[in-house]
Amino acid sequence: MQLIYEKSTPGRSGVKLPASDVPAAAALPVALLRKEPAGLPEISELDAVRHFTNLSRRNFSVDTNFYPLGSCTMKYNAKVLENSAALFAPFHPMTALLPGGEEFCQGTLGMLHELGSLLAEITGMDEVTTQPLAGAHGEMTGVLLISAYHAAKGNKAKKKYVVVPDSSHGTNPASAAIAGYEIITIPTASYGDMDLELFKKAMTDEVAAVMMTCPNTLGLFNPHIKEISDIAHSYDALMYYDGANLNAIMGKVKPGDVGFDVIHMNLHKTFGTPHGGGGPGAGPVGVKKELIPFLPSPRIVKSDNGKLSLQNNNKGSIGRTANFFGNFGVMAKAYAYIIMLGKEGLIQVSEQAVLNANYIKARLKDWYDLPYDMTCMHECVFSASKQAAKGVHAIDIAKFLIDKGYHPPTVYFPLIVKEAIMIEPTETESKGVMDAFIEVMIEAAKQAESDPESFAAMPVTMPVTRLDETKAAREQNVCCAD
Amino acid sequence: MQLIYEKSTPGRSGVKLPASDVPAAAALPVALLRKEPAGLPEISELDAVRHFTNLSRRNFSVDTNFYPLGSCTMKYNAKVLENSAALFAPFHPMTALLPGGEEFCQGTLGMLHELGSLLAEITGMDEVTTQPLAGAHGEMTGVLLISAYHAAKGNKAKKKYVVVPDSSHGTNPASAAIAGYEIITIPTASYGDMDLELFKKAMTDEVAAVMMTCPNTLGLFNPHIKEISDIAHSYDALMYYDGANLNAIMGKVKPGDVGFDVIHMNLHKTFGTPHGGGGPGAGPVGVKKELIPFLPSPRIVKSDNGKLSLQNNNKGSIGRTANFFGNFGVMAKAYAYIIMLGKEGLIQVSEQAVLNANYIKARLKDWYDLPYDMTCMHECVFSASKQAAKGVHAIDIAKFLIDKGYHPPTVYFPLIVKEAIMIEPTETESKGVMDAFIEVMIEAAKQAESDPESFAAMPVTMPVTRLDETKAAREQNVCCAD
Amino acid sequence: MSYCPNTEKEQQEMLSAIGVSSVEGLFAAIPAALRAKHFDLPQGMSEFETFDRMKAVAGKNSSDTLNFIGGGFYDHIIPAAVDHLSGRAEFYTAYTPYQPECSQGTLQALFEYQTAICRLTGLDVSNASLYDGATACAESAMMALRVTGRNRILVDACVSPFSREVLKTYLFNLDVEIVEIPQADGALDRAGLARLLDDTVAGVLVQNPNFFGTVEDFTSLAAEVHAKGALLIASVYPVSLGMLKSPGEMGVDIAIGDGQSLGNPLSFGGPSFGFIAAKKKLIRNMPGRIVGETVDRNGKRGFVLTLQAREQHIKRHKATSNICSNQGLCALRGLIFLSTVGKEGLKDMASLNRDKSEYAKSRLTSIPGVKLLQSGPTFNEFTISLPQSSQPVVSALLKKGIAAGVPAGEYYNGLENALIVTVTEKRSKSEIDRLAQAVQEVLQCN
Amino acid sequence: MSYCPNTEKEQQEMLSAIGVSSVEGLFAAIPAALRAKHFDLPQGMSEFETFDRMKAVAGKNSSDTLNFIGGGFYDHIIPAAVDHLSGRAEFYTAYTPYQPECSQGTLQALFEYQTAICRLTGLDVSNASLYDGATACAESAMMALRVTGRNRILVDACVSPFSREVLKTYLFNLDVEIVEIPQADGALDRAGLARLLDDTVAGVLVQNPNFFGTVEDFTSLAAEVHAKGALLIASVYPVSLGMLKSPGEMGVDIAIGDGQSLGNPLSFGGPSFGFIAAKKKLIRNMPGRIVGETVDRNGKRGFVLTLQAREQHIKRHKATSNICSNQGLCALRGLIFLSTVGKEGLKDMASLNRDKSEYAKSRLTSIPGVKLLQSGPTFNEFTISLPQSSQPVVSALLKKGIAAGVPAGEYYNGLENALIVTVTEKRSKSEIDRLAQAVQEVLQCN
Ligand SMILES: Cc1ncc(COP(=O)(O)O)c(C=O)c1O
Ligand SMILES: Cc1ncc(COP(=O)(O)O)c(C=O)c1O
Repeated sequence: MQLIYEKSTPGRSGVKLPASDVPAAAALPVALLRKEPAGLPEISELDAVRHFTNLSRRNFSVDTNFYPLGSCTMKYNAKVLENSAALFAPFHPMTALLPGGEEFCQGTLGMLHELGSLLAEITGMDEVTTQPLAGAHGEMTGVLLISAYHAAKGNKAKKKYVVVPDSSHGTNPASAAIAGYEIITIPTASYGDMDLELFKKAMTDEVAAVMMTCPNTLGLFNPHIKEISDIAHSYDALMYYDGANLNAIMGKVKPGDVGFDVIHMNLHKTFGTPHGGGGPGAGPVGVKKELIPFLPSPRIVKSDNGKLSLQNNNKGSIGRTANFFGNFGVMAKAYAYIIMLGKEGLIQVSEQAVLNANYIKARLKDWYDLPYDMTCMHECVFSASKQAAKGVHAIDIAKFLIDKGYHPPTVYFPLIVKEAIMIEPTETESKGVMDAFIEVMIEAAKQAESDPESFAAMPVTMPVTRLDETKAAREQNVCCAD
Repeated sequence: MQLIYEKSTPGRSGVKLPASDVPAAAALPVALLRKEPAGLPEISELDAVRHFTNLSRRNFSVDTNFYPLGSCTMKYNAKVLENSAALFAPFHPMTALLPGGEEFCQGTLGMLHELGSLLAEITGMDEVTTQPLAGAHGEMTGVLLISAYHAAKGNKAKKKYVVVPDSSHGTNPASAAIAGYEIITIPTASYGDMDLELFKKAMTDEVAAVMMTCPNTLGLFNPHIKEISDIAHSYDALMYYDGANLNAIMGKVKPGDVGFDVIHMNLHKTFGTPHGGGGPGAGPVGVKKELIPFLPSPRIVKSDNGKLSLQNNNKGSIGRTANFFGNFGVMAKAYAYIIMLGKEGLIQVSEQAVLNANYIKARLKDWYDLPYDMTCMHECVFSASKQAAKGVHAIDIAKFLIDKGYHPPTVYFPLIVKEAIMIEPTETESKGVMDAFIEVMIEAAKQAESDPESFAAMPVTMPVTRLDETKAAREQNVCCAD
Repeated sequence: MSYCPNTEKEQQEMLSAIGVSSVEGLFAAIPAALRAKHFDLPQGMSEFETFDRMKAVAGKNSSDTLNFIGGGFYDHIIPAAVDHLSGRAEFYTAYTPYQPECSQGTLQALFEYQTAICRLTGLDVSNASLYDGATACAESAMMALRVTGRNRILVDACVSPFSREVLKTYLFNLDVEIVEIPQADGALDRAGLARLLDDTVAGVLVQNPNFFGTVEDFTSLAAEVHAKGALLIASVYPVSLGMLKSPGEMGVDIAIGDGQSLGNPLSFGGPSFGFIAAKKKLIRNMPGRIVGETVDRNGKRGFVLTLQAREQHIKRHKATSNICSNQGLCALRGLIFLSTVGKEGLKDMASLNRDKSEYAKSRLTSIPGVKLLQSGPTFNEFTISLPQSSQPVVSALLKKGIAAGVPAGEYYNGLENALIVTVTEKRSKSEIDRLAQAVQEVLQCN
Repeated sequence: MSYCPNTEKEQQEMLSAIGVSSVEGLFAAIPAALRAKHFDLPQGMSEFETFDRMKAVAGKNSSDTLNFIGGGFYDHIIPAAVDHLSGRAEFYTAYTPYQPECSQGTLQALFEYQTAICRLTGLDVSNASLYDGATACAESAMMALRVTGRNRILVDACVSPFSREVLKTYLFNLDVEIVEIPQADGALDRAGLARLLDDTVAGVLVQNPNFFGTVEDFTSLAAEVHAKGALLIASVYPVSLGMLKSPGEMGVDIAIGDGQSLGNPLSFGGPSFGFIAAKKKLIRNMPGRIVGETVDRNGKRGFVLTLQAREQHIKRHKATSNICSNQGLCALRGLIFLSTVGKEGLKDMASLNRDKSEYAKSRLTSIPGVKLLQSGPTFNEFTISLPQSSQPVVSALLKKGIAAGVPAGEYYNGLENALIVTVTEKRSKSEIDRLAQAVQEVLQCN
């Protein structure tokens, strides 16, 4: 397909603007003006509509394909959530920051406050800030909170390290690094969890925090989690919970109850908001009491008479982490999701997510290597090592699936599993859909035996075949020349 | 793709209903109840979303493909029109019919009234009813009005015939037949218009109406149109204008000025409302003064103080032609379209529609036979007779185009042109799009010379190849067995 | 804004390819004397101003009226997915699927729609939609005339007055006699009908639930009608078919109705869609488009428009109907509605409607002087008799923001005190209580 | 409603395939002592009730305030096509395009987005979006630190206070000194900056138009900054780039900003997107995802995520940023906005903004006692000085339904009387007149 710039014709125009009803202003000095208008598309509205409609048709998506992308929780995004968020389109965030402005924003401030309370109850935390804009942003916010906590105790200089298991998501160490910490990585033991002995050895007074997700990225719930957090606390290290995998445990166990002090949630995973082809998400952060003083400002507080207001002058606050109040539109969807599903609905979400993952695991384990063969939570991680021995790698199986109309699972993550194939069906998929997927996975395994060479050419049903990534990285052609 | 019924699983359910807040009623007598619930789909909301999203992807459409389907005016449907119509979703039509109810519907009644005035000005008519639901419905309404006119003059028995040219759309005679008339068909002369001499011979006092479209379905404007209407009027036959081709002449000539007494408009053609895969459209009917007393009831009238009200007791009215006030949502879009484009915009529409059609005609006439080679209006009609001689028929060229990503022009209509290929680009297509289409049409012509056999297998890029229409008609499998 | 994309330069290039010097030259065939003398339309505006204007128009209707009115259009829930899916551009910006290979989306959806209508009505064949419920009445009557070759239609006066009016309009010039059977306490006068039923009758048209909301069983009627060689036509309210005996089960020959209640917004009366279903043997007399299943050259299932020889574009004045554009997108909405609400869902929805309506019935009929008109059962609509004319009551309640019902007296002589009240699943108990309260107050004041 | 589709029967079948007897059995790894003791959430409800609740929430905000506030988010027109196209399910329900063959839609769109950002800013490379304008400031500063290996950042106090706050939050634990240059009459104090600029400085951060609305030319500044081996970072307002000299033309090294004004609704502050563009040589230090052009095995053009070795999922704590999910869909909206408004359109839109703003400026500064704060030119935002504290004036006007501007005193000591007023193309002359009238009235009353 042509680029939209290649469809331009000089002088063609799209949307018409309102005519001016005021006098034209005197021109600005030339030094302040650009020489040429920016080389934006010159196309009609129909050209734009056709271009983007046809572009969209070149994507797989949840609404068109089963999308069992591990760690991403690609559940169905209910359409009523989209409609709900649209209700808030006209509200300017600055209104709330004007003197007397909160009065005019009681709906939006109230929703954020209530969402915080709901998330706190779900995770067992004492207060939630809705400011962070995605999971990684929440992580950074969370680690900064931990750092502020240590600083307030006079331990800023002493606390130098953040401990993460080697199965952790890359954002965990990356976020901790921005927050100024060095990283200690703990290997995973044969039982699929962070090696407890090595962890114990690594712990010292210099550790500021331990960042974990539980279930971890292998989909396993760590039964020693309380012991780990007790150990951490004994060194005055705080426990950070990466909430990306919260979809597995709602109503079953609360991070706050097992010793976690800080948590971020990926509303775009657990709470049914769409992923948008990469974003936006939202990454609210929940904390235990001790950390409340450090939360980002402004904080939304509710007075006894139910009025919401903004508190800007939190003394110990780590400050602002984003422009305004976070990705409000995303939170509106998550809020609608939570009140719609309610208590029983959310428990069912986790139960069915876990049931679905275990079903796929059970059905495929005769065909694919299962490095950690225990009951999984919401996702299961296979290895294509058997197939790789024949020359068919995880990526080849992924391309096979594309040709069959399935979005591939996550491959090559977590990094600790060779040839990883990480499958997360989510609770919104039915047995029928999974059975069809399982058949195709089995077909792939058989074909890897019988005809391993055939994989190299795949996929053949897409607008492009496999792409030359090296060329892309070498040429760095990231912008179309004007 | 599976049928949605084939995706059902007993017990699966989709959207949840609100819980009841009232006591359960006593059951109805068994004789009034159905034995089994209707065999509707039992699927999840996600199943439904995926099913219909994927189904939609099996269509060509204006938003994805150039769609030069002659006589259908497949112009771009501006997105703001969709948003505009949605504003009126909550209004119950019965409200306006309650005693005192008009007061609560001044917006919707006012819009219908103003739309009527705008359409009257565009077409040169004195009043417009917005009740008819599509073009053919407008035709029937229009002919009934004509019949009421004759009846009021005591000529009901005498007036037996409606005259139509053989190039007319099938709905014209079909609508006249419902209105109780017999049809006289006039052949087209070599100059592309209704044969004037034969027309004169056919005219008698028994003719109730002459139904024409101008430009006609060959895309030609009849320069004798005034003469024709004068002749018709001399027999007290009224002139009916099929407004399907109005897109060619806005601001240039008004049907009312050239002697037409009744007109229907296809809002879904000229006024930018989408075709919906077959409907809904809207077919308002405009009339000259003499016919106003017969208009369908209720009529929307505006008093001197600007208040709108409904007039139900029109003595001579032909009565109600549809449930309420017509396809209101479609009219909201057409109204928005007209006020958005305005006077200059609508003139430009017709000019550019005609320019585009003539451009395609000029560029293709060396390749395809042009049975009536004169300046066309908004569409041009070729014949694939040259190609047919090689065994490549209009339908084969259509399938060739499908494989190239173009929706085919209308083929085999008008019936008077053998192997007709009727191309209507509309004004919203750019030269670039048309040039690409022209190249592909030329390629088809060349390939018809060089490799006529190759066409039989086309199309090959679609979910299905050519379908067995005979089998469909024979088996009459129009409903999936339960 | 004209949405005309070509630049001045392109227009020049096109003109020279054509060989004329100006666009005006292309209009030379229109004699000067016939040219438009004025074209008094307003100046155009941007889409933003347009949308503001449309909001202003909508703002002139009152939007917070509490609805207890039906009369053919019903305020039902519409799952959010209906808008999203029918809003797929490939559905709504396509034309009638005349080229089947590139229209399988629309064609399969319409086949599924036809199936849903057949299953709901308990009949064998359905078309791909008609304009609305009222015109469907007319089409079904014309079908009966064609099938039987007779020329009398009997119509129960309990059929919607709008449908009956449209029927009369359609048949006015056709040599047909339409005979109305006056209503009896809001139900079909069976004895009255029996007196008129003979072998000159082409069809008998009834409605269930009828305009007063009364639910009837037409099984025995069907037998009587068939005994005279006539067809029984029933107009039905599709949501009620979640619960009520289907036309097919009653022996009805042709079922019709308005599909608005299936996922189409009220939208001041349209667009909605008409549906028509019939026994298999009537298929060649059906009006409008029909989608049929077939196979492609590789034996793969596919769908096409079929039996087109019935239609105007082939048969011209001999066609079964003049209909061309139908209400396809609304029918698609109906299908999506039925698919998302689902088999059990429609049943539950029907129960919810009846429960709410029965609650309202008990609340309203406990107001002194208010009685129920019909003796038979009802679905979600019922008719009460007030101690005074219902018209001023309705208009007084409207001013209080409640559309309390449809005054039957507007459509039936002798029923000036009657009020037809509709209660859908969208009305809450407290809203119903508010209605009862308000009716009582207004009655006390008058 | 849980949107969990499996029936009881299917669940049983799945459990037996797994070999456990109950779903609870799957949670056996969670020790009993750790189980949730309460889960006090409300009962669920249907989507219809949910939507009603959401409408009630939105209804508690006042929706008819006339907006003259900006401060980083701007009330611009959004072509209807933006919602329709970004609302295509294939765009919004997809994940990050890690599998390029089945994600060419998103990938090509992001490549086109990157191109639009490069062309707008006059720079060579862009990423595929950051969270917002404020976090983009922080990312750009971290980029300067990495590139130069130095540890001081100079920041003009005229940069949005929110951006400066976020910058401080991000850099708090990194061994970095952030030095603010106090504003001078709403513009950069160039002498003040020159005094601080030396070869310990990694980057200088400015904004154009700045928080007061002042428009500046940073061309000479860029030369000065480069002379010290530092990078010049400019935060820009994309709509203004329809008119104003681009960062590239000024010699800026990194341009950043918030993309809300490009087709994203105000939505109480988000989601919007941050953009970042830079000179080509800085590409390996860019944060976030980048889409690059390449070819497939048949030599056909295609797009992939590229230079992933910069990113956290490969480099972990050594990554250029921790960002993973970005704001892709908002960036897509930005691209669609720029494509439908187009080259000339953005220019015209910029003019319209300035014309309206200049009109408002002249109206407001003709009120006795009201003066303009800045001496330099402005775009669509300007700062006036009132004869009294602006805070009570703003709150009095809010009660009259007008958000008249942002009181600068909330963010700058000594500017208690200053009011920053924003006027976009959406404000009509009569609305501006209403503002001027209302300001005059309030000033007279106080
Ligand atoms: C386990 C885990 N942690 C953290 C993240 C980061 O979340 P986000 O992409 O919202 O920044 C992800 C996202 O993929 C994840 O899977
Ligand atoms: C020339 C002409 N007349 C009449 C009609 C009938 O209009 P409708 O489909 O709206 O009933 C059409 C539609 O195709 C047409 O092209």
